Amino acid sequence: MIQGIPLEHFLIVSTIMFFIGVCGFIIRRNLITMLMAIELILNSVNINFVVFNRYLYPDQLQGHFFSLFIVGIAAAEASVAIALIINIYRKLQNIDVENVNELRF
Amino acid sequence: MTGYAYTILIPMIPLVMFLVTGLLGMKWKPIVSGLLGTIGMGTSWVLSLITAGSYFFGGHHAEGFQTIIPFETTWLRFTETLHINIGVLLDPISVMMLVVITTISFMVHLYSLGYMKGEKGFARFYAFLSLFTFSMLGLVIATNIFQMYIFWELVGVSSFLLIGFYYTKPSAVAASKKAFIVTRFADLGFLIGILILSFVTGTFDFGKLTEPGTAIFGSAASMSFMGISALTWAMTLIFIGGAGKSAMFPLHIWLPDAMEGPTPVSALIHAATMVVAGVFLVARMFPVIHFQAPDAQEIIGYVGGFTSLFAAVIAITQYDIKRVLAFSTLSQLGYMMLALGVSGYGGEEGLGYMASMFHLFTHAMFKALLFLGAGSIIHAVHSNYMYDMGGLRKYLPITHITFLIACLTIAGVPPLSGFFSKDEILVAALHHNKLLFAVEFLVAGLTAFYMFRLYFSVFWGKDRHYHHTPHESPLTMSIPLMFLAVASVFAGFLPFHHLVTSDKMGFDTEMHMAVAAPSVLIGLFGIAMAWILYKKESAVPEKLAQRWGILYTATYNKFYFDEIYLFVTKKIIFNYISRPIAWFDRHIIDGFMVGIGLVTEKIAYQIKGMQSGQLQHYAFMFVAGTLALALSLVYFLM
Amino acid sequence: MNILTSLVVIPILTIIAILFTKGLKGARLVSAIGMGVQLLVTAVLLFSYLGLRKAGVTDEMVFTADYTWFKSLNIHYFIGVDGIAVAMLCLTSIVVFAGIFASWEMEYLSREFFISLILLATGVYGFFISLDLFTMFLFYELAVIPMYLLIGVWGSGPKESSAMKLTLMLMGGSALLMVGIFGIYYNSAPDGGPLTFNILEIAKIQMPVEAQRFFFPFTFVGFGILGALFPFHTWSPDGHASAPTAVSMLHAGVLMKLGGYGCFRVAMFLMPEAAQEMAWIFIILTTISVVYGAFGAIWQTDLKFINAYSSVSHCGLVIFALLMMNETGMDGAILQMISHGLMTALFFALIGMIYGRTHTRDVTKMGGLMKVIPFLAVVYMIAGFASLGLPGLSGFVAEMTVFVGAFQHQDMFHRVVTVVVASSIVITAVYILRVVGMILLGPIKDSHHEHLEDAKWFEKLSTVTLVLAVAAIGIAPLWLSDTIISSLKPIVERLAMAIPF
Amino acid sequence: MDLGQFILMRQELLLTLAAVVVLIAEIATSEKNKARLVPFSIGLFALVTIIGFIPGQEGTLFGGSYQSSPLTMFMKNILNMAVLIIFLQAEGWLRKEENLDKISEYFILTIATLIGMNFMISAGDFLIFYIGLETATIPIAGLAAFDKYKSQSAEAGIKLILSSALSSGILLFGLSLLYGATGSIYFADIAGKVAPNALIALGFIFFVSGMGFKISLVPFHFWTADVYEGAPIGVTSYLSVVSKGAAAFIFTIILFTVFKNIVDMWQPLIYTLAVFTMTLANLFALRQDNIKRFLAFSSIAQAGFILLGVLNAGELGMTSVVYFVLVYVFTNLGAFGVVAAVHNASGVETISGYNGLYKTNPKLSLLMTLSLFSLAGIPPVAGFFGKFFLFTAAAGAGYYILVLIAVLNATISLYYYLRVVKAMFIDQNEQPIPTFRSSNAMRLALVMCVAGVFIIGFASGIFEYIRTISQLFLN
Repeated sequence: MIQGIPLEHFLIVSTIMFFIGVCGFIIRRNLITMLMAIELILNSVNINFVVFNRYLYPDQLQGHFFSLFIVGIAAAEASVAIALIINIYRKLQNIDVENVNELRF
Repeated sequence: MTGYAYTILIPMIPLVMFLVTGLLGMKWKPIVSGLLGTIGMGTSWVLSLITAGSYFFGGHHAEGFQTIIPFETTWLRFTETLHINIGVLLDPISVMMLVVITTISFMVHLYSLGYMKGEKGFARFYAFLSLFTFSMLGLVIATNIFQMYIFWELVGVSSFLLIGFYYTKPSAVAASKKAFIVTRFADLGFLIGILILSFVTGTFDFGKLTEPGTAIFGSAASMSFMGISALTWAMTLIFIGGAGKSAMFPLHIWLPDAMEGPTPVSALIHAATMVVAGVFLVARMFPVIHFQAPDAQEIIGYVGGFTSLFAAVIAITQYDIKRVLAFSTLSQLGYMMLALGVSGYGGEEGLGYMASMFHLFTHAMFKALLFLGAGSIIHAVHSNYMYDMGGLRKYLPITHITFLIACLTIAGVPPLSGFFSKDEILVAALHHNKLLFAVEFLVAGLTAFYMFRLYFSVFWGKDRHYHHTPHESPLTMSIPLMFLAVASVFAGFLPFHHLVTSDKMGFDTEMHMAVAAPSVLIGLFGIAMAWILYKKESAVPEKLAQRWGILYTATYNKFYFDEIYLFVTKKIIFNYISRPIAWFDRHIIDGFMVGIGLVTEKIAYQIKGMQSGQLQHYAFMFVAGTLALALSLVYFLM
Repeated sequence: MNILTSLVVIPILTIIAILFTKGLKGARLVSAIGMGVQLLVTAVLLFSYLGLRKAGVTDEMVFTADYTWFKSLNIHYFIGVDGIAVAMLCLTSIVVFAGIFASWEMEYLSREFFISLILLATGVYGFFISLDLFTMFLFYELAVIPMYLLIGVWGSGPKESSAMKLTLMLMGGSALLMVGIFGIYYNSAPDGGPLTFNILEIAKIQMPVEAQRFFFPFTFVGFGILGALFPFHTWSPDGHASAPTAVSMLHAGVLMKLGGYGCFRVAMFLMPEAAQEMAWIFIILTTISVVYGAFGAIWQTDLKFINAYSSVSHCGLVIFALLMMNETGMDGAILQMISHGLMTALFFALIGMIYGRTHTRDVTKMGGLMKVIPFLAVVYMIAGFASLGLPGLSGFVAEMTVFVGAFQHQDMFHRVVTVVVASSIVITAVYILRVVGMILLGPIKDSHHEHLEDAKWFEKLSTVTLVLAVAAIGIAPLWLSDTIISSLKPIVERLAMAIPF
Repeated sequence: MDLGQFILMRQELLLTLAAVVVLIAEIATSEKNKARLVPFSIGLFALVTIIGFIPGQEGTLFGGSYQSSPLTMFMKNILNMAVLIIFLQAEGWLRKEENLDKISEYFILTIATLIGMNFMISAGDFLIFYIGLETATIPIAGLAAFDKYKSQSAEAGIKLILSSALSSGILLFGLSLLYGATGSIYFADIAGKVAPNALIALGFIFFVSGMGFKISLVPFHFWTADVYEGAPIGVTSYLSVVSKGAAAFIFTIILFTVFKNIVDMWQPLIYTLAVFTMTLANLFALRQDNIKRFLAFSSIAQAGFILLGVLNAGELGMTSVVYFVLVYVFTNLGAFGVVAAVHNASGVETISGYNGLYKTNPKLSLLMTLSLFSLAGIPPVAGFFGKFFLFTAAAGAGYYILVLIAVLNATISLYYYLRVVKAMFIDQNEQPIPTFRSSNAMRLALVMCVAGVFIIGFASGIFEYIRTISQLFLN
């Protein structure tokens, strides 16, 4: 059981994940990697929900359900995103985000 | 006093004439407008003679003349107490002015039938004449100071129109502009004076203002601005207005140029009637000035005195006969002002007042005569300049005789009218102010001299070669000459001291030989000088001119006053005020407004880089924004 | 239908009718008829108003009609007029009527032109009749906007930029105005009760003084910008210079009056304490604009610029007189609005007509026009005399009332500035005579000008209408001035009751 | 619970049904008749829209997860009308050769997002809200990339999906914090528990930035312009009107209901966002030449104005926001309609390309002018009333200076709107866009817009109705 681990640790982990995700999204040039960064963010959110639910409000399931839905929707999002990335690849023959700047100013 | 109701017609007829000839004149043959105007003018002349007769000689006036207001209506209401009325006020001076104006105006109408014959814009000329006469009449019969101001402005405009009658001549246009603007400037003083006066007294009404021992000035004494009492301000400013119209120094500059207008106009407006409006105004306000603002009266006296001397000196050196006459007009007006300046109030004291009005009357006659005479001379030789004239006496007999009479009159040779009126003025001056008396005494001599200089060099001397032999003017022109000559001869015998006096009570005067004799003598001396210098062609005047050198040229150029004014207006006002303001407005203020727009646009281009098209920049902004908000909010919370 | 409402409906109907016309002939005919009817209706309004007053009706506003519009915000379509509004409406009708004829030969996109012109007029009418701040503001903006197209499409010279400048500056003005209006609205019921936009209601209560202090400048300047208040006047020279004739006429003649009208009907009437307190600032500003405008006009060479600057000067006089806050002064202000409206419209009409013949507005290039186009020249002179305050024309009446009224003020400062302001009549004379002397008198400068044809019938109609109005006021001002004064009473009393702190 | 209660969510159900029907029809129709799908789907949707107006009773479902009230229904109807107009405008574009095989996708995806938005509006807890949000977002990415052979369209798609994913991630993080702080995802419960403490503040900020992305507030707006420009017009108008409107609705609802206890905390926040949004957007709009991009920035500025209404956390605020969005729908769709019509006819998408349009297509130019004036808030068109009431709301909350800033911004915006007017009326052009006659559907759509733009303003009844229903909703 996880009794030994205090809430804060989970939160720290999730926060770190969140910011790793954010930084990844901002820094990594590869579209796929950016997508993965977003997954990191979503997962940090999941951790939050689950942990809060488990630790603070053990007598209900809202957090758990929420995280499930997040997972599901994340999948949908990822699929669409990847489809579009492929589309981009068809145009540019690469998936470097820096080349996706035809529309600007 | 409905007995005088018809007097309203006196100004109305010219007004109607103006509208009729003005609107329909172009459609008719010119002469029709001319005759119409003349007949109309004649009617109101007769009317005013009747008025004068019944006013002055109808019934005895032991208790003095009454002020009669046969007609009055409210024109514009400012407050309960302050309202502009339009009405007719009859008292000695206004009736006297009625006679003067209508007489001269009628004569001029008649004269112009011949003089202006064949001019294009003949109808326009008569329309303007009628307009002027209407305004002038309205001015003198004003029941309150604001009505006077209204017609004062109208007079200014009609004079503007008449001076600029030959509107294709740039000099005429310039002269008319100058006349209007200078007088307008003076009128500003008049207006402010009225404002102060009405503020102090709460009324425009002459009746209330000039009523002896009135109480409306009770509060006024306390009020003062910059250490000078409000009423002194008011009266001085109003006098400035008068000085503008009457061309007192230093506002005299417009009058000589005004001679650009047709000669009859000069006779009517710039000799006989309009220019005396200023004198009339002062006379009208006399009780107020005398009792409430003695300082102002002092000023009036000295300004008058100086102007008369100043103008007389200049007149000596001029060659344009109309300008000589113009300057002599100035100097005579100076006389009248001075007389008012030195006058007292009531009975003998009011001699100056009476004399001034008397001189106004006689001067109107003989100065008009002079101008009309000059007109007929110019008509004959087609030039304004003495050196184009000479020996005209045999060509223009009537003109010659009448002109001579006029010259003698103005020179103050008894028993011609000029002698009496001028004599009274000198007496009044002597009693009150020796200095001014001396000045006037000198001027009397100068006047005689320059008038006869003019007379001799025009009618005597040897012929110039004229384009065609000069011929006597038609009857329409010579009749007025003769009439006015008669008038100037006999006007002196009118018992003015019984008719037109400061307190409307008659009093008796007697010859002051002590004054009369010397003045006559110096007049004769002046004539003699002129005889010696100008009777025959001689180089003496030239020599004299060289002898005096700089002084002569200065005088010849009217002491450079026009140049000074030109400098002030053209250089200062135009270049150093208007131009900078125009520039400031376009570049600073407007520039600022436009600048706002430009800056905005500039910024818009500066920040376009933010929308770089790089997804990750956007994301960075996004996160940065979020964190910034979060931090600030958390900070505010703590 | 309420006669006032018809004043707004008729123009709209006219616009709709124009939509069905083809080309210039139909459009101008319809507009002429429509505005002619409008003129008649205004005349009827005027006489029935005078009749009511004679019959002893003493209500502050008559012909009132009140329809609730947005109930929850207490916005009403509330209309009514007093003598001042009636006078302004007459002015509007006359100028619009003259304007239609002045643009009788507007070939380019004529239908659109007349539609925009009448739309503008609609806004003005609506503004003058409404007593509800919301409606008032709505019509105010409605009147301002068509200016852009009118100047931009049919203008001349740097039309786009001047149109843009004009529109943006006026809209900036209405921005301030909007804030002011909200301020008034939310302080319209200091002691509970429903908030209201109704001017008469608000006039009954006293807004909290702090609120007044804050919102008065917004409102006053907001209106002042349209009234060409220094230093916010710079839209006017460019705007006028680029605008087509009829638009300059309407704009200088009527639209700028909205500013002055709003200044006292809204700003000063509803916030008297603040008005009393802050008057001196604006008195100084207006004193500047009177003298400054006049001097500025002296140097200009473009006829329209000269007139624009003289408008700045004259409109400055309007606001100046308003700020004197005594009966005579404000009466003078209204008179000045009307007189300036008429004569400046006349000026612009003439300038347009002269320009149409000589194809230049540069005074240095013209001369001796009196010989070739006597009618226009004479009318121009009349306009000039009216503008420099010749008795017998409207200008004199207005200016004298202003000066006398202003000088009756008990405070020395006010009297001194009055003297300064009065000095403008000389400067006015200078630039008017300069122009007259340059373009009308003297020899003909340009040989092309020797065979110009004089005014056509519609031009005569247009100008004579205005001249008659100018002369009528100038010769018999009493009834007008009395009407205005009687309507001014409540405003003046309210201002007098407000004690300056 | 008996199934009868499901009538409460009939609008969502109908939409779902419509989507399914379109799908089936797609399968049913043969290749050569694809074009028939367009009128069919539009008719179908029109039906749905009309049915939506049938008044329904209010109530909640699923233990408060779904709530329905006249206000929410009215909001949905607004969106339905907007979508209907968009469909009509897109008709001409869909009939083009390259789109024939994607007709049903367009309708299905659009309707799907609409369903998502309806759920957002009716959401009673953050879960439904989140699901709705994603349902409303993801398909749009597909729509944005609709012209899959245009690189711009593809770029728009990828930019939209990625940044929306990021934003929803951040939003979710906020939600998780809120959950942690309050222990519930139900609006009702959270509303009771929110207090101004750091955790909630943090969660709230993340939530705001997530919503700010949808409404495109500065600095969360950068995707907007690019996506609007890249996406096909039929989608751009959808983005700028429907999804923005829906987001504004839900944002207002949540702020007013869930976070009403910490009004003092979020008002300064919104204030700042409003100022930045209006000003920056205007500055960017100033220099645009591509009309779609131009309209994108203008719509961002409009979002800034909406915030003024939000600031007044009361029924007046709610009313003014809803009313403004209603006005905005017709106004903006009018503008987009013209853009679409011109684009379909001539392919022109730049402002300079519009030079002299009035000469050749006066009606369209007038309509455009009308819409632009309405956007700028010039009487007598509805935009004036919309803005005026927004400002009234803000002034009511005492934000006079903000109102001044806003109106000055409106003046700036007037400048660039007038630029377009200038192009159409004043600027000369040697070869202007030739005269053309747009399809009947388009004309119908435009007529609806004009009618809306004129009627909504003067018919005060609409405003009063919104006022009453938002009163009902808020207490």
